Amino acid sequence: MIKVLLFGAAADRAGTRETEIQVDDGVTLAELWPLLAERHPGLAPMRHTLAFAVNGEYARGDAGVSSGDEVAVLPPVSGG
Amino acid sequence: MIKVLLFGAAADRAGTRETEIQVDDGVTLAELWPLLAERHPGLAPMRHTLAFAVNGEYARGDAGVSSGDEVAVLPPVSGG
Amino acid sequence: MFAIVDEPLDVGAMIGGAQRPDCGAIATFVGTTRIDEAEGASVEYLEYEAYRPMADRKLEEIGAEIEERWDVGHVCIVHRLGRVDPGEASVAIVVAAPRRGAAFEASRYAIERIKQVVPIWKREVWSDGYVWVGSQVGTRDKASH
Amino acid sequence: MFAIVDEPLDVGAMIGGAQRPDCGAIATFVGTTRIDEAEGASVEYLEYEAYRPMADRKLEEIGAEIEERWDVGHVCIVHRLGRVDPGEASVAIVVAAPRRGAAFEASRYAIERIKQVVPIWKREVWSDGYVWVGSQVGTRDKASH
Repeated sequence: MIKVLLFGAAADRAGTRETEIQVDDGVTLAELWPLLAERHPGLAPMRHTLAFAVNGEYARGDAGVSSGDEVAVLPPVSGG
Repeated sequence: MIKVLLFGAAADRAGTRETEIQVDDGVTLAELWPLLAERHPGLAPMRHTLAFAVNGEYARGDAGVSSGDEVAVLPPVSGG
Repeated sequence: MFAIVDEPLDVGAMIGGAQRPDCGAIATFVGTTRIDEAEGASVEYLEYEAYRPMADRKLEEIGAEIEERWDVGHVCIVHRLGRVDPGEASVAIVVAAPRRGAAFEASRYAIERIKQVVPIWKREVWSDGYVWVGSQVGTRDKASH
Repeated sequence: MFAIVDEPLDVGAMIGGAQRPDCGAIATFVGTTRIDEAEGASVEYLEYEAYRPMADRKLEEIGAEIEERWDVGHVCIVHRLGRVDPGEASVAIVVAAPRRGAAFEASRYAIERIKQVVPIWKREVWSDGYVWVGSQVGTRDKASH
């Protein structure tokens, strides 16, 4: 089970700030995305704007994730 | 009579912060300088580093000064 | 020296903490809520959220980057979360350095990096709806532009 | 907004006075006394003097130059005179602007201009004598370099 955190506009479009997804070990972020977008269709149009973090560090689509990992869905940051 | 104010290193070298010089009306700053340097020889070696103000505004050597004017002898500024 | 907080920022205290006898310059940047106006509506406040503790760690990384690049004596960055009203400070950056060039450059670098890499998001709450800055997602008509 | 004072500077209050709902950025520069060291001696304090009211007027002119060149909402410059101990502030510049680029550039411009045109002078008082900065006049052996 992977914990997925959503922030800002992504949480807004998904309608939730946190969800869990059951995956096979070794799945990549790119493979995780369709599962998430299917569950939260409002996210789908944001795809090209989003970044991801795995366990608190930026990660690319080819990064692998395993059960117990924390994935964060990060819209363009706008601090300051 | 012209009031001459001296600041910083110039006051230090002259040994005074203020003096008065009797001049003919229409004398220039450049003409005033030898009178001042003669009276305060410690100033003489500073000549090329000094700027001058007449009545509170920077002035060049060809600026005329008249009785009642205030001339300030300004070493390189070092505020901040 | 690097913090994410829920309370108003005390910039004076941050500057006081940066005053050191081995430094001659302190450059400070404070980001404040500006009332933007458009088509009869205006921003009423900003609301910030963060992904913690990643955001805390990214602030520390920016501090480390600055210490690598410039000769600085002290770097302090504090970002506020939650509602920040007009004129109030959302972020304060204080850099003390022996010389002013480094202080200016480092403080500027810090705010640019914060806007690039720190997982913090702001929502503009307008009189006619809200919009997530950078995503153009929200409830204002203009948000879909 | 432009002042030359004999007391310690309250930079926090200056920043508080710059927080405005039409500005999103406040850039601040504070110059502090740095302990310089050389050949076994060190700076104990700085002492500033000014040609007033010319110095006051020059500060105001710098403010006017800034308002001509940049879109700023608030400019405040305060310079202290007399003895300024290590770590203490001799000058504080606070610029608020709608956008941060203008605030950064204007605050930097202000300190550079102060160092060019404002008739203020500082004397470094070392453990072994003093030197007028910029003139190399003083009682230290090194002053005649």
